[in-house]
Amino acid sequence: MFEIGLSHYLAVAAILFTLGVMGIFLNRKNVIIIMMSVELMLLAVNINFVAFSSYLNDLVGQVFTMFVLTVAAAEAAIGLAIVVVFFRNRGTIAVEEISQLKG
Amino acid sequence: MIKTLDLVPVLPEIFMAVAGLALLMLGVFRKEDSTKSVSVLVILALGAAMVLVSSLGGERLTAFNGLFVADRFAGFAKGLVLVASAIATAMSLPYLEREKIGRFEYPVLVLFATLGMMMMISANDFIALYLGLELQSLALYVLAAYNRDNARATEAGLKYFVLGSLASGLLLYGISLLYGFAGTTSFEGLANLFAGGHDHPIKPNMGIIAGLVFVLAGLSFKVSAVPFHMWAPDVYEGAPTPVTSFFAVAPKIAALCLLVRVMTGPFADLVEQWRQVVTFIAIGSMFVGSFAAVVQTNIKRLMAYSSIGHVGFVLVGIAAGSTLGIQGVLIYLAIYLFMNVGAFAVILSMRQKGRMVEGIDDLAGLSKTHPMMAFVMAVLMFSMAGVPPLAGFWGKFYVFMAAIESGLYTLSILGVLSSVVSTYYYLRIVKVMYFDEPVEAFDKPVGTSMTLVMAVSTIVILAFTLIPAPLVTSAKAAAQVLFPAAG
Amino acid sequence: MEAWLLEYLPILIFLGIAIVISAICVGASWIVARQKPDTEKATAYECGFDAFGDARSKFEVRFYLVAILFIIFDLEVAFLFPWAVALGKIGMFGFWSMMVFLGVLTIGFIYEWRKGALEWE
Amino acid sequence: MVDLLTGLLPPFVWRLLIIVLQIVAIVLPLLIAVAYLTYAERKVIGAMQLRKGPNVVGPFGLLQPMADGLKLFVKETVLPTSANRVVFVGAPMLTFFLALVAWAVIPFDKGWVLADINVGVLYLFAISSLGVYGIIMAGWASNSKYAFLGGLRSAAQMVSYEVSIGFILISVLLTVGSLNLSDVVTAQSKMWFIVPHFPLFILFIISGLAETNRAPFDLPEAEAELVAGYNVEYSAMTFALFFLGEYANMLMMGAMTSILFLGGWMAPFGLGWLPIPGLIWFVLKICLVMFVFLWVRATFPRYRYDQLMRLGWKVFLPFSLFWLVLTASVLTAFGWLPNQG
Amino acid sequence: MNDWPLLSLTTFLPLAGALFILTIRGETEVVARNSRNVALLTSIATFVVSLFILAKFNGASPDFQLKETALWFPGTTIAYSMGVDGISMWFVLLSTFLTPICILAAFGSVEKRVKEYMVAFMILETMMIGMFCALDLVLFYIFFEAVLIPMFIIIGVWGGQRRVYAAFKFFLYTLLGSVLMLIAMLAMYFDAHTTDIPSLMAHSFPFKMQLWLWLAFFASFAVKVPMWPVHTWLPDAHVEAPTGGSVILAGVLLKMGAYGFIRFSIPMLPDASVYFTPLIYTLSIVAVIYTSLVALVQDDMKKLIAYSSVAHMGYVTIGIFSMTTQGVEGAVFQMLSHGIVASALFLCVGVIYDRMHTREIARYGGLATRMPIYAVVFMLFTMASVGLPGTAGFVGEFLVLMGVFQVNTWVAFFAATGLVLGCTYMLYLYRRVVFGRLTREDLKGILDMTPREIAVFAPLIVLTIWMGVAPGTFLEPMHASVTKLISNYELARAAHDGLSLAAR
Repeated sequence: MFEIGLSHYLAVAAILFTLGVMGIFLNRKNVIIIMMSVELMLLAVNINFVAFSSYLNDLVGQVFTMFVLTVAAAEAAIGLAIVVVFFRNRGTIAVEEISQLKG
Repeated sequence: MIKTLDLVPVLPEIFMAVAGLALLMLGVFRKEDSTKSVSVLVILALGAAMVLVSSLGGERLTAFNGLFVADRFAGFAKGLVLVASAIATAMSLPYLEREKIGRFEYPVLVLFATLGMMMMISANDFIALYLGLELQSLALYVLAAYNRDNARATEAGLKYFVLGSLASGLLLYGISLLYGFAGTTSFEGLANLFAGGHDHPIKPNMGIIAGLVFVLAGLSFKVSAVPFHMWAPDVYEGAPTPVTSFFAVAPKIAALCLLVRVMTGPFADLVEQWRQVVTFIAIGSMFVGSFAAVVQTNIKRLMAYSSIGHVGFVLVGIAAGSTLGIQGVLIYLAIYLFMNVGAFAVILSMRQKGRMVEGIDDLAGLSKTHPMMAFVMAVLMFSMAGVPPLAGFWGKFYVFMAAIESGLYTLSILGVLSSVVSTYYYLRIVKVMYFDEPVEAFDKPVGTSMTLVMAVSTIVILAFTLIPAPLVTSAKAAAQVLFPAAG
Repeated sequence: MEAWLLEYLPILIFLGIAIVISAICVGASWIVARQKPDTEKATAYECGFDAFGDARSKFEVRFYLVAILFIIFDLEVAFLFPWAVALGKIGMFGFWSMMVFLGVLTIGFIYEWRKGALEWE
Repeated sequence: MVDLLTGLLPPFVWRLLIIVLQIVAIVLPLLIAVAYLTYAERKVIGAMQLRKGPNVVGPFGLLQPMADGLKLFVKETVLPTSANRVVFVGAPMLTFFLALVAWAVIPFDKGWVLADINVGVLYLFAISSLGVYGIIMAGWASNSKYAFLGGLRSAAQMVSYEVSIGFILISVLLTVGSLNLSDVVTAQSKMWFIVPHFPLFILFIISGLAETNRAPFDLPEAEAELVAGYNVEYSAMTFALFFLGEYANMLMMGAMTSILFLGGWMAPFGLGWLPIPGLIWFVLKICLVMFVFLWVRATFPRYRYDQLMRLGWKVFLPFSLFWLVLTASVLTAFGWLPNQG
Repeated sequence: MNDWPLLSLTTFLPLAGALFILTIRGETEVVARNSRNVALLTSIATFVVSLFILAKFNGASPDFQLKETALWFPGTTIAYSMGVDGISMWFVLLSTFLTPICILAAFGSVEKRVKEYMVAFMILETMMIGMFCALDLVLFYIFFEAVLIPMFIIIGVWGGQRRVYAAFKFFLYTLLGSVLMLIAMLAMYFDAHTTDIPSLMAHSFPFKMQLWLWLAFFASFAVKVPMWPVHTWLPDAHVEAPTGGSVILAGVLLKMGAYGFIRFSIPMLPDASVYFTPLIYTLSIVAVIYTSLVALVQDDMKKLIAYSSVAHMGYVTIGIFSMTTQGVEGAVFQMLSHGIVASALFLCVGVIYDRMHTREIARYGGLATRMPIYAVVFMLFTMASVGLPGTAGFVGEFLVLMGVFQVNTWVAFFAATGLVLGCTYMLYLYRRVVFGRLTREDLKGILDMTPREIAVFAPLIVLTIWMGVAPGTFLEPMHASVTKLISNYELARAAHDGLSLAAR
């Protein structure tokens, strides 16, 4: 039977992470997608932590995952709030519109 | 399993957390507008925390099973951060009241952000590091978008949030790799693994190097070092000015101190591996900070590039990776603190007919209309440019001294050359103030807190050259903690 | 494959079967029933009027607020799960740690309450 | 014979076969139960309102659910032109799918459980959380104002009560010390949790009503305001799947209530000596809870939305949090915590 | 006054004056008058105090004298360490002597923001004096760089049309050079583990390192001297600066570079100095001849004098690197005399600029008829600049030529050519401005020098003639120091030659 090892988890995490980073930089449509990309990155990190934790027989990785989860939630909450106020001011959340400040 | 819980080293943090929560409650239960009283209380709380930090003495204490460490270095850095936050809060109050965006959450958020910074500074494990960093960042995201009815401020908040979370992601990914390949997240554990004295020192393999690079990239984002600096100008420009003045100082100091601790703690023995990266980042930051600032017309944007440049210089000290280098970093940061709060006090006083102005050209002829303000700004600008005998010179002097000691000649030469370029735009401000004809005078009165901040920062900048010993010795003592082997 | 993973095998199979069942339900009906759509039928219902505007436009910000609150509190629950199971082992230290945590959350909750975040109208 | 069979197939495949059979043994009765729950609902409410309820199709109208199902099956599946088709069809499938898979960890009797995983409670909690997605997807994909608003309302309502359900679960878990549902049941061998956690039981039932969008919390499909809520655009089998999923969820709530508070498969009132299998007791308890659900529907008027949200956030959440702290304090103080070590 | 920290007193007295001026408040007119007076009094007092240095100085000793040391930066050897030898003492005196003159000269010409002007000038004086007294590398650097700030302000605020450009160019050019010097200083610190200048003089650096260090120092000093081709900031700065600024620039600031060569490059990096002497010679010769030619075609008086300064400083560098007693003494003497004479020339330009508000040579002519006193004074300094025997200019140039002739005849030859060119452009200038017929209408009303202006020039005239007639007064005290410099250098050079012989 096909054995799933550490490297597979790491590969999945790396792919997800790359997707997340790409999502942030290549996405030209919607800020929400950017926020989802961020979450995807954190998810990749969590996969890494849990996989390592299991591999190393060490709980720290899972503890870290819990913290990352919590912080990710708080981050999402704040991000959502910021997106809402942005939307109220500008009436859009399209990425191209975030350009009032040049740079 | 759980050892005796010694909370003494965490006392300042605990105090701040309790104070923050209490003030939150106070603010929300007070019927009338409580911005002013909460602000004052926050400043008092920061002062009290400072007293607690200093009462810990210089001994190295750990708490939470070694996740948290309080030592001289932490004490020094926390002192800087607390001073910066207190000054920023004091400077914000008149602005908030004037712009009618005063809500008591503002000082409380500053307090929580400061608490996060203190946790960062004292982190002795990547978990603690991450939590401190995020506590700080989350509060800062909100602060950036604090003026919620202003399109630019919310855009700044959004940008800061997106790029900040990206940075957190990079950092975390790096941490996860380090954890996986080294098997621990504790700074001491990692340091032991890489140390030569260990029985089987781990050879840094690709995973660890990759993790290190990711961690560095994440932290570079937080300190706005090149190539991860692009958020800084936009956020500095868009955020409300008092927020910018806070951003420019306290978080930067905290993040740089964190970077110092990470680089000299767990990775002390991998210095050969990270030095090149840090050198590259330092050179990039110094040059981008210098060249990009030349064409700016908005003074807040200019300050952003200026701070990017300063970060580059601080990184020179980190790249040196020696006691002298860290001493230099701390001295630099202390001076940077006063230069920046002073400059922002001037920027916050830039009002014409009740409206805030941000153009560099609005400073024209300031030496005639507000001679003292112009003098302060000139002193600060020359200091930032690193012209002796002002304090800014000594910051640069120490970091370059450390770089030379470590044999980083190319870095030093490029660094001083970029500092010449940066001088150009600092001089430009002096030129606008002194050589140009006055446009419209700024509103009076400037305000007591602003005047006070300007006066204090100018005096510090001028007096440092006369009495350098207190800062220099305490910075040295703080730096030595990080190099126990060197004694 | 490790033994404990095998316990999840039935769930995996169940997932597969459940997907198949739901697909069959829709698919079979699709094939069996007569499909004769026309414009009136396929327009979104709007009390007999022609639909105007995009349905997915602005909606009340309170829904966001609820979502944000939910994220925070649900995560809190995620922390509580392992704590609840292990409380016997971690003793007083664990107990008080969580009490501090809950205390902080309660303060946040009170803040929200006072700020009117929990009011719907 | 058995040897022949085992010899015929490799053990792994054999095992798979058993699992599939077990699943069928869960799903089929479940679907039938769902069908007759609708029948029971109409009958019970009819009785309470002094009506007869369905009595035409088959004896006592017993074939009515079958007829309803058949009718929906042969109806045309209307796909609104403005809808997002994939999501539109996916939403009811997801709802139904989730309603089914939740049963994978339910212990019907001692050892009668498809997957005796040690994080059963977590699994249930996770699956029930996912339920929101089906509704949000339906509301969004329909691209109709009523559906959208109904979906949002429903989602907000579900997540609001999910928080207090979470706290209730934690309180129970504190008393059990395990996330395994079988352990939860066996922990009640001395005393059902309804006794010490009686307020929680009430809270849980009410939250369950809200979580399953049942009356008096059936706001999302409030005919008068929102036509039919998130499923206004649905017809035929897609609608049927929502319907089935909703009733399966109700049964699920009943099962959870039984497991968490009513001792699961265990016999009540010391009747353990009776030769009645645990499964029967379990089913009876579910029926009891279902009856309460129907009873409530017949009795209470519908809540207003703001009242609903206020109840969730300002009453249930603080109270369940308080109860959690109380439970933890009492257990810690008296040393009654499970797995002490 | 035996135990008084004379050097610190001299250095910081002007700063105290500046602080005092800052406190002056009131009507613009009153403030201006009071600031002027306070500044003048302070600078005169400073000059008087500095005369005590001369009095207490023991000319027979080659050592640093009147030393003061105080701990400064703990953890490093950086200390507040002051002291003068026979060479630097003269520069201190030059600075204290020129400042009151500049301030006096500013009485009529600086009308706006007088208070700030005086403050800037007082700070400038502190920095200049401090730089010449500093016996610590870092302290030296501080003063060396700090000069830029007040000078930047002086040029930028009170300067001419293109003052902003000139101020920036001045600042950035000099800064660019000196930051490299800073790096070199740090490198020296880590090689010698001291920043004490006397100790560093005793330390011998590895040859390879010397080369780099020397180049870094050269980058700074060459800009400051200024040497061709990095002299281009000088004409701009001179032209745009107010008269007082030009005077100090020509009189003192230019000497900083050459002083640096004497203080650092030669004693600390002798081998590299030997190695790079041809470079210095070449650049200096080019400077002398090229800038003289450029000066010939200038139609702006200040620019012409500025270029002449570059040429004169060319002699100075030639003299310093001739490494003979006459050469070095001549160079130092030349610096002093140039300090006096060039300053006086700028003041001369200032006198008529204040009247006509133009520096264009073509706008003048025939001033002798209306301004006889001015013509005489201008004549004296033109002659001194040309190097007429009996004036200050002669002694320096003569000694330099003598010194360099012993070492390299070709260099001496070209330098002498420069002298001839120098005569040409100076006399040409004088002829065009002072002689000829007074044709222009607006010049007909021009008035001769006021008593204040005469008072400004009087000490300069006295000194110019004194230096020309009795150069011994100035050469005696520096002799011991110069001899020590040369002997140390010879030792090092011998060692180096031996080394290179051995290498062969």
